[in-house]
Amino acid sequence: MAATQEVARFLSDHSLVEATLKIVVVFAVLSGLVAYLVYLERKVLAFMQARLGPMRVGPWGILQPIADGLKLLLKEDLVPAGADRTVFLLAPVISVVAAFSVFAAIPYGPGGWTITNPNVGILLILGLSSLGIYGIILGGWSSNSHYPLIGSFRSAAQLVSYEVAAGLAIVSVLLIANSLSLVAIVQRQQQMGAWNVFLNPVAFVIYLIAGVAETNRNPFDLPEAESELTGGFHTEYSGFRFALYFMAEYTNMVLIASLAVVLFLGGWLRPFESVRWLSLLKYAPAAALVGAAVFVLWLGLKSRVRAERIFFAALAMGCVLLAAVVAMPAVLEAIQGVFWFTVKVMAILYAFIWYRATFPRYRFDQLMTVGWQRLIPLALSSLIVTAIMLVWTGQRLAPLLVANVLGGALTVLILSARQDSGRFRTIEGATR
Amino acid sequence: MRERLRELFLVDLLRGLRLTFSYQRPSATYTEQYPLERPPVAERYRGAPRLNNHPSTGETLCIACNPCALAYTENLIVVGWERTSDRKKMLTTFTYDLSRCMFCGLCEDACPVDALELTQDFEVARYSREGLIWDRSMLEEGPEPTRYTR
Amino acid sequence: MTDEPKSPPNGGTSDKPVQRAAPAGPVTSPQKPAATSPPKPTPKPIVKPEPWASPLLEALQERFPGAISDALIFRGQAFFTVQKERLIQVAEFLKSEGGGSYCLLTDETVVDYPKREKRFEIIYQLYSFERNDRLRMKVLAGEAETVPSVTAVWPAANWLEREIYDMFGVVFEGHPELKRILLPEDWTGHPLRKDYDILRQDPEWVRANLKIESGQ
Amino acid sequence: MIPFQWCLFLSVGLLTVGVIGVLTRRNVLVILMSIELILNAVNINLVAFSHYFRAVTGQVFAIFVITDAAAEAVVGLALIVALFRNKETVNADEMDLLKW
Amino acid sequence: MAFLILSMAALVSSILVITRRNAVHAAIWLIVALLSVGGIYLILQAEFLFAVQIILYVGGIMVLFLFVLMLVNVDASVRQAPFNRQWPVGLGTAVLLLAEMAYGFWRGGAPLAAAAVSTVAPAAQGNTQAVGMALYQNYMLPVELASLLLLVAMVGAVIMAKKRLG
Amino acid sequence: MAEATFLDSNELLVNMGPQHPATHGVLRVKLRLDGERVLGSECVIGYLHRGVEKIAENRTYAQFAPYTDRMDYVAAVTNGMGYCEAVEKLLGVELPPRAQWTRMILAELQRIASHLLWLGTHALDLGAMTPVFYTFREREEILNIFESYCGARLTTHAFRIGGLQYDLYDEFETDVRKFCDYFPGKIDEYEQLLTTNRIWMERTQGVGVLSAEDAIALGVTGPVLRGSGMHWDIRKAQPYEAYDKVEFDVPTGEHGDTYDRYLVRIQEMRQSVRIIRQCLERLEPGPIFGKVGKIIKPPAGIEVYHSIEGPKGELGYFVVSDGTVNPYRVRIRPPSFLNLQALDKMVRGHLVADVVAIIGTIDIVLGEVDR
Repeated sequence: MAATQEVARFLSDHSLVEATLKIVVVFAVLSGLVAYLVYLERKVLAFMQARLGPMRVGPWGILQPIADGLKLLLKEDLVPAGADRTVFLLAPVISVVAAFSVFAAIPYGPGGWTITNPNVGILLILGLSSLGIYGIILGGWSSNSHYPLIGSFRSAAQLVSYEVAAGLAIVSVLLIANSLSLVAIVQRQQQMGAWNVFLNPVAFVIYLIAGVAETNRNPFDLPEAESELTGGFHTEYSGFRFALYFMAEYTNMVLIASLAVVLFLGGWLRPFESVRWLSLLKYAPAAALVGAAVFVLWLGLKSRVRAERIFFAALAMGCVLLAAVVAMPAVLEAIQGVFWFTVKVMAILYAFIWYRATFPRYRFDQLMTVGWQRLIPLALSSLIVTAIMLVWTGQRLAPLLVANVLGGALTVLILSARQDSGRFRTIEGATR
Repeated sequence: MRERLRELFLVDLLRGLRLTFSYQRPSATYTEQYPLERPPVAERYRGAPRLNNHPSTGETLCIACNPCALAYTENLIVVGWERTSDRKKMLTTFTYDLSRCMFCGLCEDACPVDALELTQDFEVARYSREGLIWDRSMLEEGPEPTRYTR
Repeated sequence: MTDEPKSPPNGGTSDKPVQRAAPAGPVTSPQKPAATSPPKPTPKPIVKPEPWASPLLEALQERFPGAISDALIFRGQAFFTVQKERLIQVAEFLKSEGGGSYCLLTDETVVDYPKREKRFEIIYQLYSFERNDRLRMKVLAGEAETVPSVTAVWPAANWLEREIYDMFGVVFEGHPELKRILLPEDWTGHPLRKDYDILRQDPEWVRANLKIESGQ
Repeated sequence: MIPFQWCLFLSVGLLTVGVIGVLTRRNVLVILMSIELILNAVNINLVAFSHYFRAVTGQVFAIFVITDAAAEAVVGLALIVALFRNKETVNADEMDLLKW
Repeated sequence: MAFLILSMAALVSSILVITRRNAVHAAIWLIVALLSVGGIYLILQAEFLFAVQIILYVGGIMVLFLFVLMLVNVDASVRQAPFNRQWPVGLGTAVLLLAEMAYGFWRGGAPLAAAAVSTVAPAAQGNTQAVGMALYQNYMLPVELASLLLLVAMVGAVIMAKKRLG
Repeated sequence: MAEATFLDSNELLVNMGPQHPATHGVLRVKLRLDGERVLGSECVIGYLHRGVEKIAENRTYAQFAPYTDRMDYVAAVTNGMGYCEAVEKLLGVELPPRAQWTRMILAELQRIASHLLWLGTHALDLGAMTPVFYTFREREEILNIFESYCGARLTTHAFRIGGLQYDLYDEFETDVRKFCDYFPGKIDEYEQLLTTNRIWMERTQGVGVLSAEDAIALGVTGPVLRGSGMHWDIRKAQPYEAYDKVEFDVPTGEHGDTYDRYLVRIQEMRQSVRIIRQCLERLEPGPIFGKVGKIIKPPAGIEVYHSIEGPKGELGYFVVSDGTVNPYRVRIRPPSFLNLQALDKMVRGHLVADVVAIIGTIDIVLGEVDR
């Protein structure tokens, strides 16, 4: 029978095993990264706010994500009365699946460092990630409660609106790269000798802002604005399902960061690849590990608890050993791409956390105004400018950069021309 | 124009970002790891009450005169005494209901002999309401300070 | 609080039972000044309210003959009593420019004298930005009498009059929505009246709504 | 390989289901959804022909159909919103007035 | 094999679409059906169409559907009869249609299948590129018309859904 | 909230509070909405009502003082000061200068502390989560000074009728001076985060506009009134303590919106620092207690109204004596109570999200509203 033969062929296929392995690895790494992203966020936020953050679970609280996860797993899984039970239980799963499945198409490094490389990669990613909306809408709707419903509406409206701006920003990159495949986009940046962020900084800024909005993070975190809506669409969720939403949210953050890196920041490319005297940047992975070792050692020396000192010393030791391994030329060559990719992703994630620590929150109508009346016209103008310059001068760095910056500035000025300029007020004490 | 340019290049937002970034230096951290490091309390702090004994003789300083009980009408201090043979008052019991205390210090002010004192101890939480009613021995010995371990 | 824990039996409850000091008269308020302070009871002779004389008062008396009485001044604070029937006119006059534009109603409250014939003394604290001056206006009202509401003159009186209604049971005529403000709608009694016992705070309500026995 | 007819069978099946939905349901929204089903049946046909006859035209037409579906859905939903605001119902058989 | 699974999924979920009482559930099943159809596109080597299907249909149109579904009060319609009074007529018509189709297959199916070129590897240039070329070279005018159609639809939708002032 | 929220043109009743993260305590606001737009509001208060005025009638004059701390519990020093001054006025007592300067220093510190708490929570309501940590850090310094001075941080019971309970502790002047030196720099930091931030401006400008006429009619006082453009501060208009001997400016807004009220309070903190510096200059050793007897027993039948400029507005005490040791009646004129009355006027026509901003900008403390 043809079907059984097909199945047999499918299974014996070498690439299938490889892909499965990769999927498992990516999933594991991603889950860990997401868990520790929460820890990182809490720590960075705390430091920016003159606090220490989690300190109680493990030395410097590094076991906090595990404790959180355990707590959420052990909590009662509540389904509110009157909820649409099936949909309620299904919604977080949709969110999480949509968030994780997208990572199949992301190139983490050159060659085999990707699960699959479809030639419509970017479209696939956009499509799959837009499925996450269903998790949000259905979760909010099925809770049978007002605040989640409003939260989910806001969330979905926000996602849809900002996807337009992000999509337009991406299109200008596609124009430059001449391909929909993510690998090809990175390779094109390598050929050009310049990352896309230098070709079209305006699009990068737009993408970043829209990305922040799409992940529902401050200053666009209205769906979860606790001072207005308590918890947004996941108000009624608890325990494991809440954890799923949480994971989906942070996975989406990682996704937006990864996409930004691939599209604008040269993916796995090492910075200054073409500059010869900076080629010692090649040793950055080892150096980073040594640096981590020093930092950990310093933490250990500061600690007053004996067990902590031992732990940190061991950790430092491990880092040094790992650095030694990494410093071997073959290994160094192999992990080069992945290392730089990770570094860039972490930098963007850090920026996301940084925004959260700094900015107030927009109001919903203002959020929509920013999306539709600022970002989309700006993205359109950037797209048009890029297209014109590509036809006119070809793919050359300087004209593209200049034209884009000038075009962007002009657009912003035109857009903000209607605003009253008397926004900056000051009050001096008046004696009368 | 200057304003426009500042707005264009997001100067306002960048200034805020710079500020929060600069606060990441370890020296800016303000947290006290409370159970691990006990915060210093001011000398005049009004915390858990104590009934002072004479440092050398160990006899109570309280003369059972009662103004502390009258100073505050929340009725939280009950002084019991009996007359000795020479018609002097002798303190027998002294209860202090911490659950009603608002640590205003009026009773301390009223004490003419420095017997009743609000100490610097601030850990007065108990697991039961009854635990907040302190008798004389508790007031004289003071509460057992909580020890924290990791 | 009625049956407080007594001291143990051997505690000499003989001559001074422990008790709240509330109305107990000359119980010392144990003020212990840190610095030296003379122990004499009255530091200096306290002046009594004196008759108040001012152009404003004359104008008032001229416009509303017989409506103003007991115009006094104490510690630089002038006050007078207005006939209840003329209250709104007087209020409007005081708010107008000719009357000194007392446009800020700082406070409105009641003092309850249950032994008097008209037990409620409603007090309006006025302030004029232009003259930088405060004025106290009083209106007397008996137990079952209503008082005209000044919300039309000073909108600020809205909540203040609701609070008075809540606490004293004085009914204001012409108030847009006179209902309880601080206490629950189904509370009985008006707690700030002098004859409202602080120990009997509607135990029925407490039992019904808080599901506990009244702690008082 | 997949026989050509299978695609056509699937297409017919979806079409029939869609037609049944349009003809029998009361809820206007479900009717709209059934129309989407019909359009998808058409698309499957187009793509199948494009695939088996190695002409890209079928896909191009499918894209036009999707465009049309988007326009139709937007207008249809706007109509439903407007109707609902006035009549408080989404049932097709209650929308029997020529004016509202 | 994959085709069979996907087409069964598409058929079953489409039947569920028209039988569910709750319109939101119907929409969810429609999403499943659309995804299955998208998978069939992938099998038929129309990657671009697959992406368009997911982005536009699943990510766009269906979100809009769900939005409207949740806006209008569905509680009432859940309790009412899902089918209208002339459902036997509708069903009969559909069956008739099916029969007609079957007849068509019976008569014309074989020659059609014979005419179909057996599948070969897709053209060297990507599917996306091919579609794009066709769209912007041969079908320029229809593309413009389609964009006009979208614009008109958008304006119309905004006007219709807008709250009346006053 | 009905399901058809977004389509209905009908009115919709939404309940905010009493358990809501943005109502600053137990305030309940019933909102009448059209979609997300507020048509009207009604405040339901009294969840924290403790009958302070009734308690006062059952306490002696001195015993009531600690209760005043519990009204506006973020500005206990100012509350106590107002009460003590009212009774002192009743008795006709003059304070020695040292007591006056000390009271002014502590009261201004308390004003800063109160404004800091307001700033932090207000920013938090609008989604800026960092300022609250910075402001609490500075507030902590002030509370440390309070603690060193009188032994308590929040409900201080710092003053006694007729003067001060404690003389200043030894390092008081250095502590306060240190605070005055570094605090203005911290205000600059808050301003960097908020004042020029475009999101902050968009959220606050034009929101909750209250004209001066409306403000006066509704009895609004304090920074809210000044934000509406009224140049009125009791410290200037009818000086108490020794406010007539210090120089300071009264900041006033122009537009009467949330942003102006924010600017007014920021400026007030700077002015408070200025006052504190002057007070420190004048602080000289001397007695700290006026001529008050051990038993406070004013003659019968006199009454006095005394008001001070609290951090939230005019804080007035109306004390009536009947010749016993207990006051016959103590009426407290809470600024928050009357300011809250203006909420309805301010929220009309705005969005639900603005209600949060407006409640924050009035700076209410429910302990004071309900007493």
